[in-house]
Amino acid sequence: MKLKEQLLGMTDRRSGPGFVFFSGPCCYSFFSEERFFMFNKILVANRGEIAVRIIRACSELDERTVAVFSEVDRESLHVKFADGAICIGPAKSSESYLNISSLISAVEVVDADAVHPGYGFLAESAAFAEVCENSGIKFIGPSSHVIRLMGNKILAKKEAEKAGVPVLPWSERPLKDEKEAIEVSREIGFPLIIKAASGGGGKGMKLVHTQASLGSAFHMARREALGAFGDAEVFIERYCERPRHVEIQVVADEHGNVIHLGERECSIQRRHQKIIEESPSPVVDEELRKKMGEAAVRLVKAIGYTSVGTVEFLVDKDKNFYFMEMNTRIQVEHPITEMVTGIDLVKEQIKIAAGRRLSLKQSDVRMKGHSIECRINAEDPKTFAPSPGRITELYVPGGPGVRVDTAIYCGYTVPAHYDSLIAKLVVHAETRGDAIKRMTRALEEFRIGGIKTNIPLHIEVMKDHDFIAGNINIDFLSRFS
Amino acid sequence: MKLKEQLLGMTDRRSGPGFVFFSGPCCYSFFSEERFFMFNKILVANRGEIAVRIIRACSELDERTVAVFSEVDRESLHVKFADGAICIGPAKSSESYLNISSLISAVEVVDADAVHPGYGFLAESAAFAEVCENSGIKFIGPSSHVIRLMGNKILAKKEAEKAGVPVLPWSERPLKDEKEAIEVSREIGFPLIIKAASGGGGKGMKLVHTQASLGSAFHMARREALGAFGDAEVFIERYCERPRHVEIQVVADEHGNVIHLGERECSIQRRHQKIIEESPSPVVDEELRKKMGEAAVRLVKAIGYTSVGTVEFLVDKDKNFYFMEMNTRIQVEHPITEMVTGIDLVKEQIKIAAGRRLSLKQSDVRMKGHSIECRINAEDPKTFAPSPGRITELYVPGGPGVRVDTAIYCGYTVPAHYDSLIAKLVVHAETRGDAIKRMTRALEEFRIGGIKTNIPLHIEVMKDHDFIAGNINIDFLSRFS
Amino acid sequence: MDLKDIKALYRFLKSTDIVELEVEDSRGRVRVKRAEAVSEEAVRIVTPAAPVEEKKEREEAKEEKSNIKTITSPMVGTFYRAPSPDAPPFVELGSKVKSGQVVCIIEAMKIMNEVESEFTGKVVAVLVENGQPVEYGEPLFNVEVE
Amino acid sequence: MDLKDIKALYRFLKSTDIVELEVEDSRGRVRVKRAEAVSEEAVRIVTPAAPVEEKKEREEAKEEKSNIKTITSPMVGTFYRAPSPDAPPFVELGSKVKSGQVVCIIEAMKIMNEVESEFTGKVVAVLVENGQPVEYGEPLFNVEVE
Repeated sequence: MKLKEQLLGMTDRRSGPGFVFFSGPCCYSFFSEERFFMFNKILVANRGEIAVRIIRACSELDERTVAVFSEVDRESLHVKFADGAICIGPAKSSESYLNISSLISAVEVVDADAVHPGYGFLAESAAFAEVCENSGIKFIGPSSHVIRLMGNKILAKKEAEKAGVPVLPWSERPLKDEKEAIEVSREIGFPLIIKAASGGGGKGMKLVHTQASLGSAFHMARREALGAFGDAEVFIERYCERPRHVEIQVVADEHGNVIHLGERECSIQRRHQKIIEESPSPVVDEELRKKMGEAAVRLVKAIGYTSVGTVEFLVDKDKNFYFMEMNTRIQVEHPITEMVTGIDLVKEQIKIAAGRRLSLKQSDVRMKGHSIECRINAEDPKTFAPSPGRITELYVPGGPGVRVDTAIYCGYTVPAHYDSLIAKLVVHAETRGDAIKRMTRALEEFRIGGIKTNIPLHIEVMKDHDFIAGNINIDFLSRFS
Repeated sequence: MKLKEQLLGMTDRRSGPGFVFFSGPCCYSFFSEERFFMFNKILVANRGEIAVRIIRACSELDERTVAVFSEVDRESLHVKFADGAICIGPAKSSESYLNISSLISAVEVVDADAVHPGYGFLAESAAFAEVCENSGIKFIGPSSHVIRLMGNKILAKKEAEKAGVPVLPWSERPLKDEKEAIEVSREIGFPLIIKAASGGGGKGMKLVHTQASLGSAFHMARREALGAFGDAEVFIERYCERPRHVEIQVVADEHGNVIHLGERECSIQRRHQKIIEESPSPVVDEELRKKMGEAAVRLVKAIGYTSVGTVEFLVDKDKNFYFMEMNTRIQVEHPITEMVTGIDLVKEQIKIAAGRRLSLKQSDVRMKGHSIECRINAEDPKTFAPSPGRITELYVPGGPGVRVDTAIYCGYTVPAHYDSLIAKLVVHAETRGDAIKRMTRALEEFRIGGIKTNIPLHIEVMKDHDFIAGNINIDFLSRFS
Repeated sequence: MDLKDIKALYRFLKSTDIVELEVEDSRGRVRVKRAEAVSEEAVRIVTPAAPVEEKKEREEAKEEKSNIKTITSPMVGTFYRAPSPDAPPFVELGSKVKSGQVVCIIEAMKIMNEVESEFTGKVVAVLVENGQPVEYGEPLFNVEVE
Repeated sequence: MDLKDIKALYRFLKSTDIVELEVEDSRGRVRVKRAEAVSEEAVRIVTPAAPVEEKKEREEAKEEKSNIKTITSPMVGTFYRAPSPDAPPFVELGSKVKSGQVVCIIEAMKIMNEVESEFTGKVVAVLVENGQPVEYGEPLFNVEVE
């Protein structure tokens, strides 16, 4: 795979897994007369299923793509599907997918003018977004300023409060010392949570039940925060017992138009990692959806956010909702929103980055039916140990209402170096009950040989009485281990 | 594969292609308390993708299925996916899938109480439906009476006229002799078409341009009709030049409720075989849709039709529409209607057969977005010669808005004995333009190694200016050969 | 695998000229390297596990060579060994049958279809219970041909 | 596979002149080496798949045996053979290079990164044109080591 050949013969790169593609010239040449290029080339700064997802969106928009890959990803599907590809480093992410200078250099040598960061890796790196901004490269996402603002949980909470979005009672500032922590704890009460200002996604949290343990927990939290995020700032927040995790998808263009696309229920988690998501949520009614949606839109407008994004909330048993954090990128679970709204979020994101106006008003958004996503991980379903290796057999389910987003193919080797997510199985049906049945059917059809996956766990959940009844919260999965 | 083992161990039959299924007991046991069985077991009297489609619908409805297979279909996907399976004869369809006594006998020995005929084979056999009715087996489709009525094109046209559905000027009776044919031709004018009363789907037609050739054409048509359908009755109809083929999907329950689900544009045909279908049609506007839909519903109500069905029309360049025939079964192209309406037609069909009422009113039906289906055939894209054989490589496209209905898997051998349709690639997107782009992208991802397919032809069509502009009629494909 | 196993394996290897051995499981990888030996016999490489089809072929081959023939069901239906519930079976284990002789009945759609033997010989196996459903092509009897 | 199996396998191998056997499953990889000729040629049956890695290994093996070493690009960037447009190239075809000597520049993000040879020897091939983009790991020069 010579870079020069790729750069010359862009249209010939669309070759399939394992064998050469047989069709004639690609669509670009045909549509060239009428094509309006939003970008010259988009560099997809990611791997796996999200890289494939982005390349598919670009292909449908007639935008040309360049994939990046580490040495172990040479045979990956995103490399095969993109119009061009460039090796950016060795397997270790810090030297390839997380290497900002390597990526920027790749953008320059392939003559790209935009970067799509996907999720994970550099998607929420304000530094990366900033380098892009300073290099005249369009970062397909919000501004570095907003990423940085929402990346700090203390600043984010303050913005939410300013925008009139409910938050859980909290210290309202970073805590300097143990004494301050004890003072604050008197107002907030126990149990409480100590969180890292630079944490997020459940990382860097300490649950404290009594004042006796507050001191040591405070010091430990600071030490861990410094180690993990290079920032010792922590704050205190009231603990919300067995909450649901519900998030609102927002879409904002660069002309001040902001809409929300309803909620996603993400309470089925293992160690703060979402495993199963659905939309709509079984607890959110039209009124609550309106309130949460409007709150999310207020925050987005207040901070001047553009691109697609997600405002995460905790919902307690009395249907009170509290701002938790904002994810300034496309989410893993975006397909379920696409299924119920019929809107292609990745295409929207690219169009917004090109300066286009939203084509929809809030009143045009209609949620139809019910969608569920199961994250298929390469892991032992009992021990949750990662299970990389070669895929020797593959049957991907199909038929009505089934969507599979994956980068695997028969013969592909799942590398040990990256996230264990290998496929997203998404279904859509008229009702939640129908969607659960459809998911069960699709999971039972799915065959991945050569590695272990968590498909059996998903089947168990789909047959669980509480899940079927919608009785779920973030502790739901604990009884499955 | 011992029948007895299958019948005993129904829940263990859900094994995958190539390797053993790893999950625990199937959903039946779990749901048994709350499950309402519509039928004891449904025998799926078909093969290929439609058998898989029906089994998937049954599985999602918690209905148990028994597959039937000929000796060459032992390793077919429908056999692997059904709860049970039974060999009904040798490869030759007349001795297996078309063998009524073998099928009825299979129903009896497996203790099924309903039969789903799919499409093709015995789906429109009034005789088969009648035997089922007389044996106390529920035929999942309309009554044998209605099948017989619509199977005769002369009676069907008369019913349409009675119901106030427009028809092309025609002889209004079977023609006894050449003299009568000449008389009728004076009223109707040339060019005209001679059609067989028992024909259908484009079979048994003669186009006549001048009176000079009418006599010989008349005799030839009678001779051919007798040979092909065992019935020499023919009639004359005005020829409609370069029409579009547009059909209306209807759904009718056993309680007199009838709705239509809009139209399907099926003008892209090769030798009267549909290749590409889409919904909505690029020429049908809201007004025409309403008129055609109401006409179809009138006919359905007039003849007392129940189950899902399709009323086919020719639409001329001035948007006049004329009844052509009615298909009294589920159609190959039903998925595009499912994509735009969100309604699962096969589930509806089964529920109707179980006596359930339609849950939707006409005003609840909303068409959203645009859907296209490409029929993937195992054939040489240039010569159209069938290309059976072993599938050595397979990559099935996925991602947003892509649905694949197929019975193939990697390692499967496409037998030479049956129809060459091996997969239906269906896309759904917000607009027709988006759907064409999405179909192109999906076709370019699709890889089927070991046999030839018509995928390259489909890619050509998707890039054709006239297709993109919606300028299509039933002669469209002729310039692609 | 513990020390005992390893010792046993070593004792065995010592008695051979194997200089390298690699085993991996399950169902994967065997590697053997011997010191150079001289033998003129042909090398036969059997590739593993060509599943169903090959087995079937082999079975058929075996059948052809042996004098055991199988009577199969010509249709889907219910298998009956006797013309009526109280009548004796058409054939018993060990019975002699002639080509054309009725050996059982398959009931299909309330019609009793007599099945005739294509072979002359001795019934050596009855493969289906009386009253059981059978599918097309299902083996019913084995007959040892003279 | 237990000792019994290994013994059975060995009995078979003993009856042959196979000196090396490698089996892997399922449906993949069989490798047999017979004593036969004194020439070291092996019977190599290459079952499909795993092309890239194997090829790479073989290439590496070849490289190791030969004295031709390759200098590869340590980063993505633009390849320059000289420190400035009018300066002479760092190395020419046939130049002697020493380990640690600068052989080219890769420009990445406007920064000129000097690439040093890891080998001492003679440049026998220049693999990229001046001013061309290169990816990580792309071969730049072949060096014949003494």
